Amino acid sequence: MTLTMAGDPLEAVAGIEDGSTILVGGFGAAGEPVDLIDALLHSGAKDLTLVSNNAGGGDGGIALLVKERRIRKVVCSFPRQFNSWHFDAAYRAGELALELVPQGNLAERIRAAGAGIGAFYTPTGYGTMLAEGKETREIDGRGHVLEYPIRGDVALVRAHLADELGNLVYRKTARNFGPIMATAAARTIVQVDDILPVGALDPETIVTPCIYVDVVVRVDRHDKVPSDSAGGGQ
Amino acid sequence: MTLTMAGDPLEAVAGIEDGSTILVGGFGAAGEPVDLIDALLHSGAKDLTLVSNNAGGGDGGIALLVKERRIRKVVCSFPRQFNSWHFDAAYRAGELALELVPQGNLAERIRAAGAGIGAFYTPTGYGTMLAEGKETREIDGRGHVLEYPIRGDVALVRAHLADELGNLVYRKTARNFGPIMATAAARTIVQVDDILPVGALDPETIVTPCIYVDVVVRVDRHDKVPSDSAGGGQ
Amino acid sequence: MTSTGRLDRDGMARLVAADIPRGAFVNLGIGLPTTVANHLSPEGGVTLHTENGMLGMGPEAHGDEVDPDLTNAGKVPVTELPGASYFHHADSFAMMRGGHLDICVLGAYQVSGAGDLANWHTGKPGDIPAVGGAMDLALGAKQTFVMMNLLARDGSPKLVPECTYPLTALGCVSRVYTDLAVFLVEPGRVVVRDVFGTTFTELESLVDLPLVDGT
Amino acid sequence: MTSTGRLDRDGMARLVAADIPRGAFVNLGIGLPTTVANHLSPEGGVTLHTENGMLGMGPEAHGDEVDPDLTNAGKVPVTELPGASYFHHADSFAMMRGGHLDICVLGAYQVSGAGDLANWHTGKPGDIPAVGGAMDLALGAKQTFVMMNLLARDGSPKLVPECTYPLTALGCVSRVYTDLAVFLVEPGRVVVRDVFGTTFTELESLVDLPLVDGT
Repeated sequence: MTLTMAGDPLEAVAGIEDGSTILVGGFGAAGEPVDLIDALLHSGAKDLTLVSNNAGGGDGGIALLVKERRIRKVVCSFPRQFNSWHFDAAYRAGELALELVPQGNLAERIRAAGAGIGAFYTPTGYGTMLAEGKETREIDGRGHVLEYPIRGDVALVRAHLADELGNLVYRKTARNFGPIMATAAARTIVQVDDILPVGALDPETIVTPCIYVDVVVRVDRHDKVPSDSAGGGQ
Repeated sequence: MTLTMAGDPLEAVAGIEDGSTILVGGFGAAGEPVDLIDALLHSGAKDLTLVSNNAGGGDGGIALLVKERRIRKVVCSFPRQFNSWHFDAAYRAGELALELVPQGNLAERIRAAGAGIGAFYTPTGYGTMLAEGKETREIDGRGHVLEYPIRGDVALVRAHLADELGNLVYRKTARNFGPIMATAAARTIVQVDDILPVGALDPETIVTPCIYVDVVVRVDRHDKVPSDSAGGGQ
Repeated sequence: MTSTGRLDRDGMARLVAADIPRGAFVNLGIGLPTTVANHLSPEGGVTLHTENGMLGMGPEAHGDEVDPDLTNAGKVPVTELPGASYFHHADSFAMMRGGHLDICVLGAYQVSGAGDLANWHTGKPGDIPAVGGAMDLALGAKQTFVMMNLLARDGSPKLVPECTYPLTALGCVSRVYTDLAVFLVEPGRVVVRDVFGTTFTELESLVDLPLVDGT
Repeated sequence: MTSTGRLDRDGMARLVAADIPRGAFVNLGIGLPTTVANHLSPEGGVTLHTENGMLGMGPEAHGDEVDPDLTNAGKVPVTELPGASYFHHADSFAMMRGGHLDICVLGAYQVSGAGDLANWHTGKPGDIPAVGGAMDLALGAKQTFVMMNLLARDGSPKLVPECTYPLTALGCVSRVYTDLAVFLVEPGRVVVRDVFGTTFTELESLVDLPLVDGT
């Protein structure tokens, strides 16, 4: 319940144990906590279960965790992409388990974990191979599948700004999974572009209240955002 | 799918049919769409099911709908209050049905309706008289109750500002049930303090996207808000 | 409507765009459906949703407009229109799954006469599956339109009595826009609304389904 | 801790406040629990949640501070502290129900030795029930503290072998602060941590439960 301000990403991810389930935010590059993922790689943690929309592409970030066989299972909606060669190789070699989850079920299951929902019925997936073996029920004449929460030991999230209490705001579609993952992990570690004094964020606009945040680390952006929208405040 | 800008509250609530289920926002006076409720009273609609956190107090608003026996059933978490004499009288006379719902289940069931969730398991209420007759299940060693969505034919919501597309922002704790009720009704009617041009609301701060809004009506505030926080923008 | 020639991809996109009513909220799937946006005029008041968390999406971004924090569901940089809003993934999929979008447009491997859709997985051994938001979109919108060529590369029809590819969702498709015809999938029947460079009789011989002539 | 006198309401509130750790996120129920806020210092870094949609709630508002859009769960006008945030009711109850609050403090009609709570309904015929957020709060917080007088007006103990009033939630209470003693509700036993103006032996005669002396 006390916020830690980490000096660098390596300090931020310190203590992540082998065998942990890690929720990693981002949709493609937008909102991906790249520096936290790199730090996780350097930390040496292994036998990880990764929960993320994608399973990495190219030769950096999540793809390197996959290449180094630090991940034993991926829970995601869209592992295959044009440059997912490390995922493809590990999966085809039988060295990486995959739980493929429809994107909306992934989001709702993560939310359910954060919101204390034991399980929920959804029409998504009903009658498809992704519902095989799952409990089903007809509700109002429509087939539904019973889905359970997805909890993390750790969430790695990227936000735009934090205040010194750990309240967060995001930028544009980089918001994506961050706000729900922050609620669903025992420990939420957040990479931000900047940290502002308490009171600098408008209380009406805070997306992730500080109660969900355990560790914050400031990392300068490597990429360029258009100058008219890079603003400090909201 | 086309937004209507109503000239006054009576026009805004026109067409609400007898027997409708009406979701009414507000927690006490904060966020209560008082002018829409008054207009509903004048409209003459009857045999209504009311879904709201409270069941009215004093001699105005919801309490008058109750007094006039326009409501046949109330679904709420907290009907009894120091000045709920009209509710108390109607209920004791057996002329008003009550479905008492724990506040969190009320909120989550309304959200479920808007989010396309067929039903969900929650620990809240397990083992109590409010779960009598409901399906239960043990999940991870904890008792859960199965709860179903609450949908409205109409939602009456009060927000702070709308833009001309129907995007909404709220003020402080007046936000309460508005954002979820707006998602859960076939027709969402919103009373706002002011209507701004498109683009005047920061896209990062919009709480209710315009897709959820069908009718907007501007009504000057009757009450006074502190001058340092009555601002037009966000 | 009948036409002298088979529609090209652009022609199909133009036709879908023309059928989207004024003021509709629409999600355009990755690939061919994305091109429908090129034929929507600002005056039409159609609002685009992208499942990665935005309503009011603008055209693709170029040059200095490119913002790494602003992409569509295909991870392509896009722009923001006035009146746009952002939300997180659970809220975005709640919008889709709760039935709030008027129309979604998807590509397909196969559509059945009952409106079943197969568009996410070939089912071939060795193929790595990826589903994304396809199952949520197909079921969530008030109407699901499919855009595809009527015939696969091997000449077999993609409008079928029953899908042989793994299913995306049951009974979700209401219209199929193809290069040769537009099909309305109605309860118990499939109506041919338009033909392009072909005839109703020729379609009947191409497709292994009873068709109703609505041209 | 032992004390020479029975605690008054203010003394109970002071004791609860002193037991709330630095940096905790806390919800204070309506009535007696609300008064705990008077004994929390700004330096303690305790953040108050109110279930009607706010984290970082400040003290009661007076005079020009009163804002009809800013109230607590008891519908009393309150103020906003720096670093506060607002959210809608589903998000607010998700915060409670998801186990994110460290402590909630509630009043009670009865608490059982197993930590069952009864605090929302007398169960008398003719009484109109109202539950509000009591069931969500009791189950949702990491720890649920109860504040109450140990004896009802008729002299019967409110710490009981089994609740006779309608239940709020099963096995949720971990501590009971009363005017005569503080009880720790642990698996299989109830420990008396402090007594006020009484003795452990006297408590044993007042309460129809086996007690463990932890004073």
